[in-house]
Amino acid sequence: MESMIGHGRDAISMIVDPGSFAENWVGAAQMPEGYGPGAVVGTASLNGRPVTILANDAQAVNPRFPVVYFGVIGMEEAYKMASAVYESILADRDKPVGEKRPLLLIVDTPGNGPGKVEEIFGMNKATGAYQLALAEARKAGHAVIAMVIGRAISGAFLCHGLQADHILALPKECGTMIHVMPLTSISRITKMDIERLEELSQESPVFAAGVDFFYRLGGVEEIVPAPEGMRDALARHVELVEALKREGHYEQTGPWSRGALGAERGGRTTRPEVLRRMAEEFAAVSSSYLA
Amino acid sequence: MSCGNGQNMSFLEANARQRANWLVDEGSFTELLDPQDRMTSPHLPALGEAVSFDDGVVTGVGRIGTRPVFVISQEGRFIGGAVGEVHGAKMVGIFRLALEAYEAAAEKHPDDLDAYRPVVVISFETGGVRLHEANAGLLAHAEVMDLIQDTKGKLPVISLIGSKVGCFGGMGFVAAATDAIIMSPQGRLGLTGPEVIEQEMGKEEFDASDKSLISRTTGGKHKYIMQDCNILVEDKVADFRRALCELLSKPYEEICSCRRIGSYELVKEQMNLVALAAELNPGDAKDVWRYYGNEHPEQLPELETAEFLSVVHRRPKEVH
Amino acid sequence: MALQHLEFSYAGTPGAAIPMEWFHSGVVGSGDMEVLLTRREQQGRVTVKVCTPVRGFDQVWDKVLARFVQESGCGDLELEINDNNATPFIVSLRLKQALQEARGGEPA
Amino acid sequence: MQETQQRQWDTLRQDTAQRLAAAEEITGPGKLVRAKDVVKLLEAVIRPGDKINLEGNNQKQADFLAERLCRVDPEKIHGLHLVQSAIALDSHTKLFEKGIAEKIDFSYSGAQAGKLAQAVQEGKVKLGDIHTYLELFGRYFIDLVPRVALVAAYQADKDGNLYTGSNTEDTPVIVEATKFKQGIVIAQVNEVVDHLPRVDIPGDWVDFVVQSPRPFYLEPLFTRDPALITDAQILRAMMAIKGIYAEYGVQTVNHGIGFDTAAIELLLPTYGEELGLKGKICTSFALNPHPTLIPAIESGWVKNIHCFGGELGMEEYVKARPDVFFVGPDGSPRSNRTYAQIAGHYAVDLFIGGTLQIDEDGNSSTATASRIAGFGGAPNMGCDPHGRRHASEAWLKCGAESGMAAFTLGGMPRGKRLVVQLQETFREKMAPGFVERLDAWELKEKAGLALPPVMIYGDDLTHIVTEEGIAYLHKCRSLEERRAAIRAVAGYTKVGLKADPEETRALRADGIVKTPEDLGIDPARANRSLLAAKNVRDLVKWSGGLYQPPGKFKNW
Repeated sequence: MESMIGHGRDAISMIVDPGSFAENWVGAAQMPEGYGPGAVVGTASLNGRPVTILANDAQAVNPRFPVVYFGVIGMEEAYKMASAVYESILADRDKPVGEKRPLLLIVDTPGNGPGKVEEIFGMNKATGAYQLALAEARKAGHAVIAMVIGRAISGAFLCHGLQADHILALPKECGTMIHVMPLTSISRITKMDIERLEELSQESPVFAAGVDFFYRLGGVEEIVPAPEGMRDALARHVELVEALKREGHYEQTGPWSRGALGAERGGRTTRPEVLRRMAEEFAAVSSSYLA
Repeated sequence: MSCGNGQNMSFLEANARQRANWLVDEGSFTELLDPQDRMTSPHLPALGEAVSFDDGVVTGVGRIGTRPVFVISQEGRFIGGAVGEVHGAKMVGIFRLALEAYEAAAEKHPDDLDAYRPVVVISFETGGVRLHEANAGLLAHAEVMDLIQDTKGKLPVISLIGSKVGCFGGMGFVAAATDAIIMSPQGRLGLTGPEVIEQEMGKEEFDASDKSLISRTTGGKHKYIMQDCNILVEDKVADFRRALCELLSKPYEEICSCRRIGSYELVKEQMNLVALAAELNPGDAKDVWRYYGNEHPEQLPELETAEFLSVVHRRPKEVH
Repeated sequence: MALQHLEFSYAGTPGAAIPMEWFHSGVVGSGDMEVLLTRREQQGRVTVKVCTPVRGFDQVWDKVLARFVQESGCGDLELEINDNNATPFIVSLRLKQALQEARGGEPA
Repeated sequence: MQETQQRQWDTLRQDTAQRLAAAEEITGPGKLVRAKDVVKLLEAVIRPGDKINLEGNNQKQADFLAERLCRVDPEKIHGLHLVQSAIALDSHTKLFEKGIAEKIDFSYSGAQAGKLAQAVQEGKVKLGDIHTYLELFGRYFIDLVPRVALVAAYQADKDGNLYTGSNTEDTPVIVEATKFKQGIVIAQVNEVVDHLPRVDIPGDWVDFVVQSPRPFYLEPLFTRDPALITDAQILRAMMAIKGIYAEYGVQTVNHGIGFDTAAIELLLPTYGEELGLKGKICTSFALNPHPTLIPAIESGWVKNIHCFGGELGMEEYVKARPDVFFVGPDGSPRSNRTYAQIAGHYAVDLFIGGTLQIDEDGNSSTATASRIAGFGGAPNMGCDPHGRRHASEAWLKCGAESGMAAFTLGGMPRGKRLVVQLQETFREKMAPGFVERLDAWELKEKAGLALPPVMIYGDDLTHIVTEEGIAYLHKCRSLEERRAAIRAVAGYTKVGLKADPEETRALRADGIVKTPEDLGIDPARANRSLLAAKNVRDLVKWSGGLYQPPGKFKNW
């Protein structure tokens, strides 16, 4: 199966209604040309409905920030994406839940800008700002769906993907990569041989690299078998999420829902126990704190 | 379960449990999921890594005055304070309890909410995701960010950064997303760790063994100049506590004005800063300090905290 | 490769129980350990559970713990240790400090 | 008679003249050489098989010249025999990989220890001998005379006079040995100036000077961050101060570079003061300018320090304390490794330092099976100098206590140097500090050495300090008793587990073994609050801002 890595723009065309993508336009605002070139934002329609597109362009190089290329999300990119999210919220602020435009995240990014200037000015703020914007949109009633088409690596996936209501991914046969660190690096650092780690990852998906393990952890809602299926899958999940939100079931969407999904699929099984016991222990002493 | 009160102790040298106990009113701290719960990581044993009864984070509730203070205190000595499944779930648990406590307080004290409004205090000491249970750590980070958004308009979340490991990786943006940040000059805050920057840019551009460079790039004084740290204090438990208490004595809205991100307005302010970054293209943080009116930037690291605070010129804030 | 669990048991001193039900001390840093002390009515016996990544030092643990139990005069106690490559010196030191604190003395 | 008349007595000089003539075609008249001409210069003045000295030790390095020597054509220059203090840089091992050099006689290897061991095993390097600094310097004048020396200095003038300042170190001995045996001396300098602060090496001993594109490399080897000192190190330091320094009234000292001895330095103004020892111990040192010594100097403990080398960041501080340090008429510090080694060998009463492994007989080594680390200067201090004839209180007391002297000297009184090892029974990852057989034996086999590389021999060692106690080995009356004393402080190592509690009790009764309890030391007091400085910034404060730590240690 053909890899979609580096083809963020092609993915947009495969997903939205033909010819409907207006790059840089979101609501009433237009993003400046050439700003944050590694991030592609704009408005398109999906089955006739306006959607906001947030994607990575791995072909672009940011001339102002030399560590930002090959899909890296730099400061400009992250703030550009955050702006597109806020513009989407603004544009639909008076619309009821279910009619607010969905946000589609097309994910193919290897990381956040790992440079000196980035640290001096605070890359942590940029990625944080985008995540807060997405969370705000989600809680305002927008359906936010991520589609992993290539690389979704560590902090960059947190930035662009893990704040979505639902996360979909192409299968590993498409070259899709979801991980914090490849198993070879884990092997080097933990000094365990790779065979043993592979064996262990079958028992527990918590450290292994790959789409399937994230699926088992509830980190990926659904694996879309082939790129041709992306459009329909996204449309279907927009509907699912909107239905949940219309009924007020926000806890069945977003990062929180992935906890329950993971427990169900045998992923993070200790997490619910931790939460239960903490609540229980607090209940026993709460009267002395909640005056 | 630490005896005594170490207000005079160095915050940098205090362990997570001491910090948790000493930041709140004396004797008011109750640890939730304490060592006796023996809630160790289920994943580390198979990898031959040592486990800890608290999984590297002390969580609990205390009081400052009449307000319940929900505390998360990370322990850098245990696997660098990195976030795994249990550690992450404990952070999430604290936020959930604080949000519930807010609902209770809002119902009980609608007219005097600020006096009873819960607060979440995070004493960071972490490099972010724990490699040995990386996927679980990653998902927990996303949950914490989601919960921070839930606190907006309800209760303040305050970051304290002054421990050895600093606050890096995913926790770097978690800290950025909180309402206010208190640091000591010894505190370190960033996203990408120095070694990775060196690997990416080369030793000539960024020498990860140059601690002074790391301090200038990620340290408390730099973050204070940039307005990325709101309050800079001496490396003393008492000083962190005093700053925290003073901050909490202010109306909630005023605390929220410390934020650097979290609204479109603030994002626009940050975009102006990024434009400046592109324009200045600084080789060193000192270039930025000079830009903001510090005539002798090379002297700033040498100054004691009080003197630094009296002479330093900070980035002017645009959004108030 | 996986973590090791060791268990030991010593005669201990009857009637030398710590005043509180349990006490915790230490941080599992590299080269360090934590210990959870729990009061247990067991005819003075001191039982110890050690969880450690280090192999091949069972005899050393036994000697260090036996000496601690004998010299400290503790009893009716369960010790649970999470170890991360602590040297025998550090183990002895941390156990002494923990017991001293648990008995209500000043922290060492 | 006929033969003698025909014999030429200045072949070396003539050979040198030929080489210099060849060089002049490249460099033109005068001693100054452009950096870009250095490779050609080296090709002109060096011949295959020459003995070459590339200056460098555990501190300064003639790194630019070393790197240029790697670029000569191996067709023209090969089979060199390196005779030099250190093999410490990548460029040093590269000379062997390229076939430019084939043999090495040296003293210290540091970061290249692993690569060197590998190269020896692969047959790429012919290993001559591994020396202590002093014996190697001695051989420069006997059978390892350098033909060409490549040295480093801060400044030169156009006449070739050199200013080596606080990092004079090995330069005088190298230049003297080379130049006075008709050799050629080339210096890399950080800058060429009209007037030097002072002349450390006279210009007519120097043939060429090149301004290096970057300052010579300087390793801050003697800087220890007090923030990293542990409670266990503090305990051993307390034991050493009370059980050895105070016990013998040790005034003159050389010590190692580890955290244990840094802890001793930082305990003098606190714990030492408390014991009333100021003026009674530690007044004079053969020692590098250790930043952790600043609080003791500032509190008036120290009268005199002579330095082997300089320490990065300590220049201004040393300069401002000429009563304590050796400072030139120009006001800037000087060091001299040869003289400091002589001082350390003959003029100090105590050597104290750490090691990797000690065997059951008290022999110690820092060698591991896969690293040829060399000796540096430590064995010159870590031994009993048999040529010493002057007396001091500590030296006499230690000699008088000697349990074996009766077997070797009859009734003749003699003093003894205190040679002390500070040893953790287990290091990180449970590596034992006491072993039945030193790894040095395995290295001997692997690297084909004549002897296992022992840093300090058991018969020189007088004391071992571990967390368990101090063994006063010199008091022992037999080898078997020495072994028992070593076992008694070896803790839970395999060696220590052989200790017989009865025997240990007897040794304690005889004062041959003392536990912290015997010494009146409460281990619970051993914590960081006793340190006079807790971090590098505190050291800067103690120095009144004169100490300027390098970025590697300056975390603000």
